[in-house]
Amino acid sequence: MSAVPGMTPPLLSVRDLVTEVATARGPMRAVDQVSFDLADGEILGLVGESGSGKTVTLRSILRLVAPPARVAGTILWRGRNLVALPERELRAIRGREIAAVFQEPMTALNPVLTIGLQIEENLQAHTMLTARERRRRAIELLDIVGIPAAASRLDGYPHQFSGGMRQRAMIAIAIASNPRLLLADEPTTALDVTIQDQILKLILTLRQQLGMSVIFVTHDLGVVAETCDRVAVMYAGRIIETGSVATVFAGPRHPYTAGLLASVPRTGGERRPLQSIPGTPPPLSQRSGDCAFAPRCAFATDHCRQRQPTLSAVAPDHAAACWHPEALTTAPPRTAAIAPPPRAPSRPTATTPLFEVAGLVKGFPVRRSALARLLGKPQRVVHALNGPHFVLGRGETLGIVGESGCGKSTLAQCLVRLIEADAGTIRYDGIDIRTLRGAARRGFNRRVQMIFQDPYGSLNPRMTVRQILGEALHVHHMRPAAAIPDRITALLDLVRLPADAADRYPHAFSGGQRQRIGIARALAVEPECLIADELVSALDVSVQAQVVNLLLDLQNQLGLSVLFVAHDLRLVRHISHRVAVMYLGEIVEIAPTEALFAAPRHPYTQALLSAVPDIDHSRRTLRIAVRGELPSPLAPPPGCPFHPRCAQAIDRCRRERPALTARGGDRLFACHLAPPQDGAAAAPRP
Amino acid sequence: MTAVPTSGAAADPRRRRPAIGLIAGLVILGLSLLTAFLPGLVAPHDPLSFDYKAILHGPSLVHPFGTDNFGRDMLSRVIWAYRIDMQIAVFTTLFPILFGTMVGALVGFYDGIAAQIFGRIVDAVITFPFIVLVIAIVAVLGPGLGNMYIAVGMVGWVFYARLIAAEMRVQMRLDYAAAGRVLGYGDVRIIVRHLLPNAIGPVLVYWMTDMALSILLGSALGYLGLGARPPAAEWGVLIADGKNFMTTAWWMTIFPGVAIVLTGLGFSLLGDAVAELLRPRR
Amino acid sequence: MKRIIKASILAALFASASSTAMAVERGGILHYGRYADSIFLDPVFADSNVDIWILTNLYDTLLLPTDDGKGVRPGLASAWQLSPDSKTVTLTLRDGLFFSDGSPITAEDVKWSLDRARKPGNGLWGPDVESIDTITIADPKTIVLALKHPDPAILASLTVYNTAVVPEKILEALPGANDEEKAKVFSRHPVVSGPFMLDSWSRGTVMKLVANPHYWQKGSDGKPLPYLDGIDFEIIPDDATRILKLQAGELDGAELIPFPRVAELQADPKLDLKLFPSTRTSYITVSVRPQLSVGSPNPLSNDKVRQALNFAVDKDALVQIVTHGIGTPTSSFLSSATALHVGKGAVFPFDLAKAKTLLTEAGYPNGFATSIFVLAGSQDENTIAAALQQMWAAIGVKLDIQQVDNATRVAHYNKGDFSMRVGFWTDDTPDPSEAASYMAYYPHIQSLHTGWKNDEVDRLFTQSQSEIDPVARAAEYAQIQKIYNATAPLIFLYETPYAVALRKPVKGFNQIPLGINIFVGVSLEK
Amino acid sequence: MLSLRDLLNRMLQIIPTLIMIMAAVFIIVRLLPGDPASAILGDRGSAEDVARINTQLGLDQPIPVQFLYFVDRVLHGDLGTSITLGVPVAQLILERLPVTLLLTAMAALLAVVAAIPLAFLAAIRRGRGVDLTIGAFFQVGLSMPVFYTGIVFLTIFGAGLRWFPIGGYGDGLGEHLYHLFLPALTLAFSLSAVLMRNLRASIIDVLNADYVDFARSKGLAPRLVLLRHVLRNALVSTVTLFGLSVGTLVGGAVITETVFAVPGVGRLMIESIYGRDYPVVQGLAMTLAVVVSLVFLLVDIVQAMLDPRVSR
Repeated sequence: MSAVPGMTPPLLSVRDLVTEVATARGPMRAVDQVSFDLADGEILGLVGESGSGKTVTLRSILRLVAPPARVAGTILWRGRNLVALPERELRAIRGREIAAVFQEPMTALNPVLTIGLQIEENLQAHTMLTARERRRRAIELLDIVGIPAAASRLDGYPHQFSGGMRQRAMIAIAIASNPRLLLADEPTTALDVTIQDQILKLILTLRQQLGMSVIFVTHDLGVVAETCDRVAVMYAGRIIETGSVATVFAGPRHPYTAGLLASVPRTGGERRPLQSIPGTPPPLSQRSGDCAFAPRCAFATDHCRQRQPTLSAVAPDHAAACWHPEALTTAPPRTAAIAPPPRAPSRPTATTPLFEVAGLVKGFPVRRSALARLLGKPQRVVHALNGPHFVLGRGETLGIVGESGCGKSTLAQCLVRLIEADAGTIRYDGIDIRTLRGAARRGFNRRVQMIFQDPYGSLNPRMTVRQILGEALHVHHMRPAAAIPDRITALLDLVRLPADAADRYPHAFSGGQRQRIGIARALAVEPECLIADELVSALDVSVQAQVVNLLLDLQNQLGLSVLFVAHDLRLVRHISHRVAVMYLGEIVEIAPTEALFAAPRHPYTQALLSAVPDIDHSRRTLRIAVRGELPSPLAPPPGCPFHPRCAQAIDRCRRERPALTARGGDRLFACHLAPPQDGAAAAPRP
Repeated sequence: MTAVPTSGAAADPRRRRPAIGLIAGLVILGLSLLTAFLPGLVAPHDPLSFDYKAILHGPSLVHPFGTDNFGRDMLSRVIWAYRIDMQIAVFTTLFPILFGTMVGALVGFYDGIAAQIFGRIVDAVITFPFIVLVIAIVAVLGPGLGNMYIAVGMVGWVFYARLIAAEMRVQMRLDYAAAGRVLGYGDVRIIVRHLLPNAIGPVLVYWMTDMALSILLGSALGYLGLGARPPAAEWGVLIADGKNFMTTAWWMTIFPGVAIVLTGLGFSLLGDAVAELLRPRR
Repeated sequence: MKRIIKASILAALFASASSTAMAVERGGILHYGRYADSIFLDPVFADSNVDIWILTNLYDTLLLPTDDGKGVRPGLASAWQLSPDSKTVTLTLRDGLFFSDGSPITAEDVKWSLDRARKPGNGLWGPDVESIDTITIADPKTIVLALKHPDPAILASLTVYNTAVVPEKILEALPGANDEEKAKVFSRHPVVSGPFMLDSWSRGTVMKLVANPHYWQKGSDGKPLPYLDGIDFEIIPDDATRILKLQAGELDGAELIPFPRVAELQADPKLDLKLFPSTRTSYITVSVRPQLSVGSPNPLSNDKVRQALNFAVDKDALVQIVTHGIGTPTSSFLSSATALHVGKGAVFPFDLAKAKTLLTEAGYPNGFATSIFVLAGSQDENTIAAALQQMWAAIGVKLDIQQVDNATRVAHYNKGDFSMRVGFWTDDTPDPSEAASYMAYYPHIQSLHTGWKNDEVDRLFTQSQSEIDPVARAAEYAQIQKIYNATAPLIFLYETPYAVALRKPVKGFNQIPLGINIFVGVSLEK
Repeated sequence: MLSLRDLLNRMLQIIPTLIMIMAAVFIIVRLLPGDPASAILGDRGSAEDVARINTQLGLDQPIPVQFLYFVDRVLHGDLGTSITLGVPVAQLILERLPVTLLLTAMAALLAVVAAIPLAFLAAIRRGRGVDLTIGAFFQVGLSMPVFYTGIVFLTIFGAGLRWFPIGGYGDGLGEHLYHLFLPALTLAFSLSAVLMRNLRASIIDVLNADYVDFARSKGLAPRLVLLRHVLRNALVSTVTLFGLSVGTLVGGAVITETVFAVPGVGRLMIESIYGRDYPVVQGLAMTLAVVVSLVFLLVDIVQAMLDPRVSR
């Protein structure tokens, strides 16, 4: 499949691409001296963390960076230099020869135009088809990308499509004129894993059928491993390592690539502590002639801090921009030297229950119109929680995973009473917390704290860190006023922030640092239990590992119980003692981590695990893990909530809702199919 | 994940313009306020004293803006009008912004029946032409600036409340508000200490516009004889007074007009700058 | 009495002769800009100037006022006779009188119209003809009014719009429970006796009148009046806009030209600015009640205080500022254009020293604070008040200017709950009794709501109302004016003419001192 | 698009608003000092005359009773009769309302016609001379009192250049439009300034939107991108603002109608407040509220046409 470079001239040849965009602080070099080739039919993965310049590189190819950006260098596309091409001629290439798919289908599709029109305008621009033919072709395209009942969806608007369907529609638009090259900018980042799985497979299928080349921008190394032929790793606007995926992932020669690979949690194999890269990526505006990675690099020498390395071959079809490409092969990795990686969690010995949750129900009524009320239309309800049961033991970390809309965040919020449940019981340390009021409630609030997902939204931007922490200490009388400054310093130290961070405002910190401040705020009231809702999902991988490791460390140090809510199964695996899988407001399986990942029993768990891209898997199989999309929580299906998407569903599944039952040991799941005894289940992957 | 829209957000070259706007706005309004506080220092003549020998004189060295039909110095009248018009700008908006912010904060925070009632009040107020409402209320209370403040206060707060309630709802979706509740903070603390400082931005921007609009409203009421009391100088009254002399004594209307436009410009520039400054930083 | 009548006839003849000296162009529509629209086109029930100043163009009266507003001349009645005891008036109708629908105007119509006008509760103007006891039709051309008592103003009253002749049969046939309701229906499509009839009316925009083809009066060319084909009354409330429209040639005439603009328009070669003598006086009404509504003593109840305030007003300056030199200081509470007016020069000439002395004598050596109502949005009133504020400051009187709208002011006024207010007066009848009864005679409306009561004036007024000896009546009026002016329940200001701007081709327009616009003789030259 | 059900829904929501306005106006007019009789009779009326007229009008009854009568009559479609003019209020409104509607509609049209292209120009050339000039021009529009603008326009375009008649309304639709042009322009001046600023900002926002880049990535012509993708999205927020400005527009008409001698409801409203013509004030208030509500409804419909997300 992959073309051998050098035999035929490359389809696309980028040389010394420089893109400067204007900012408040003057021009910023977002892409710096980037060069790469793309062979016909090849999939190139462009990876890097946020701000590394991968998206700007991609957009520079079609000159889609907003003016007054400056693009320099050469981009040779089938013999023509796109950088110098007049706008009119470039327009004939855009969409016709090179098409693009963007990250967020909701914002990339024009919300006020029908999907049909947005497909047809591409055809109108590049083909001689008549209106009738364009419409037929549009239906055909929707059909190709797997949108059911394509003809009827043509006149729908983007908001009437689900996320996955929107992404399919965007792909349909992109491939409308049979382009030779597809530029895919994080096309699956906004999607759930099962949908991501479907989309990735769609792109692979299309590549096969249409003979397209693809440049795939992503931050997810797992996605690269499973879909790409070659990879280029970007850091601070430059490509720092490139080569075939197999070579680079097996033996990275740049410390950054190595660090990145080490900080990514895996779905399989032995649970190892996550490794992190210290520090954060540099802002692009503060660049000088050094190696941009030097400040974070364990192998950096003075030479690195003075001279900028260029990309040079370290092996056949493998190049790295590092002064010491041999260091990784000779020295043991010391990427996380600052903080020794915490031990992988083991099951705590004492398991007295801290939280006991039973039959929790929460529905969000949909606002009814005046007319509907007048006509006595029944109230429609979004069923967010349909009675999950579970226990969180003292000192235990329980991971709650599930895709968006499964109710996991609602569950977390009910536990701290940000949301009041409609029915069911929540006992904390034996007390029913749903009826607590006044001082008792404040006491409970002190003992159970929550840490939040959004590093930007979770801190009040108008308060300094000192005010944020001081307020928590003051309100709960944690310390006498005189002792508060010391305590703030201690808290900052606990989350590994310098003392002088206290007098700065949140915007002065990076995302990871903000999450630490959020943790410090929660710890200020000395809680026994932390509820972390998607704590690191907004962070870059290298930083993710830092925060996760910090959390594990604190848990060990302070004996905290943790409820870790996340959609990232790989991450949950690395943190949790036990994992609960949620689907449509219910827990469908709950089991000790090792057991769950080794042998998932519920068909949904199995599907979920098989959909997760993993660095250890070299090539994605074309079998789709799970069909269809999440049913509407407004009208959950009768019987087993998963049955409409379950390949093995039997008649009973459609009628009867399976209960979460213990099937040997610590393992519970809710499925009619599985035999009652804990037998050997099918492995998650064929 | 890495949801940074690389396309345009970083690429707006105009982000340096607000600095110029801010300075210009501050200079205009600073001078206006100074004039408003110390008109006596700036004005060359007594704005009220008649000079029957100098009726309707055109601009000259003695009277740079000319004189009116009483022989009063127009420059001094325009200057003294700053005192009244700046007062109009501030006093008309003071109660609305304070009370409106308070109501808006409560409605935005608590929702429920009160919010429903509030919604209907908002509908009623925005459905009915504002100036007619104010004219009717001023007519009830009697003309005069004090009553204009009351009249505007009775309806003007609704706009602020609506703005702040909407912004409160936006802020409440952010996690820091939830964090406060999880930390067991009281409602008052969450509203006053956390939500309001973040929700107040659009209100401040609107306030600037509203102050400029208040001057216009004061002028319109002055034109209808419902505003400032004679012989006090107020720009709208000055223009209305000069209306009959448009063709013979243009200076009676032009200079107050320029003062209104200039002050409006000041508020507008400052409003834009404030909006820019309050734009969330990340 | 006879002499008076003769004099009136002569005056009338002179007036008509002077206005018809030259050959006149016929035809054309006159576009006339008014500041406000009429409200109610019924002669009995109309009560505001926007109606009564134009009503006589639609409805003719038995007698007509002379051009100077002081006398009467023949109208629908070609002659009249007063009995020696002055208790009977005999009127002779002209031949060939028709309503605008072509039906004849009969003696029955006249009697019915007068009865309607004097029925108690019908409109505001009934008291003018309250002296009529019975009306009899002696023959189809002769109507006899028997009076309850001699009434020196009876002939004048017969020139007033409320006595205008309307068609009995048509009005009676209209739906409505009472005269007022019938009048409301009638006035929308009236059948008229005057020179013009209503063609169309879109309220607030334009009222179109067209010539009544059946009108009796003849023009200088011997053909029936009016000369014009019609008049469009266009409503332009804003003074500046009205003048702009006139200057642009979109109007042929515009009323109520603000005095600041007079000089400018006089200089305009295309325009003819008229300053018609008027009975319009401007003054400040003062409440002379011993206590203010809040209960505190009222300094203005002291005669000396009011005299002092009067002396402290620099009338010449005021005339300069407010009227741009066009007005003259009033010499009595009656305007100099009103019959039986006496006085020369300002009632209280400007004298600050005297004012201070008087104020000290009254016990206010350092002055006092008081307030004045002005009509919100009225530039004239505001200007007057601002000027007074300045002038009275010289004697220590602080004047607080309170802008109010008309209804508010009237409400306060009727309750006597005010200190001062700016006021204007215009006579509606060509006799001083109207002004005297409202301004000086307490029982009517408490002397313009001032609360001023002088028994001698009340007695003199009552006596003058049935005094048929003109000399004696003049003497009574002289005495009334002397007493009234000296005790000064008003601050006397000035009297002003009516400023009307016409385009040069417009000829023959008259606005008599009573304010009434007379379009019957207007012609448009080519 | 809005469905019929949505439309019915919006109309249902108008009812409580109207009731509130009706009650508020009813109370406010009765709180006005003075009464219709004082306004009618003026200075020369005696206290007895005032009392007699007020009794005739039924104003001597307790306010709640008067309100019940009023509501009853309104429910029977009777808005009463004008106290000063003696004409049925409904007839007055029928005469005057079209004038104001025409005036405000023209003003709205002029404002939109001016604002859209200029906002585009300013947004695309943002920060440059053209942008600053347009901004400065509209800044003047924002801060000029309406009556002043009106007088200036009259003096320049009416009296000076003789392009337009000076005030008045004329006969027939053509004349009406001709007469209303200047007052509409006066009203449009400040409205277009508001719209222009808002639209310029939203165009700049939309130009940065992902879908615009995506549209460009399809190889569409710039004109198509601007008209189909940018304008329509940018208009969404401006349409909302436009709807909210309708009240202001009607308010501005009050003054404009006085300056330009336009016989619309604005002037009638002020005259009726001054004249204490309770039935007219009440009737007008109701009518204006209904009209503005209908405009809001129209705006909702337009918005639903522009933005399919609006309808649920």
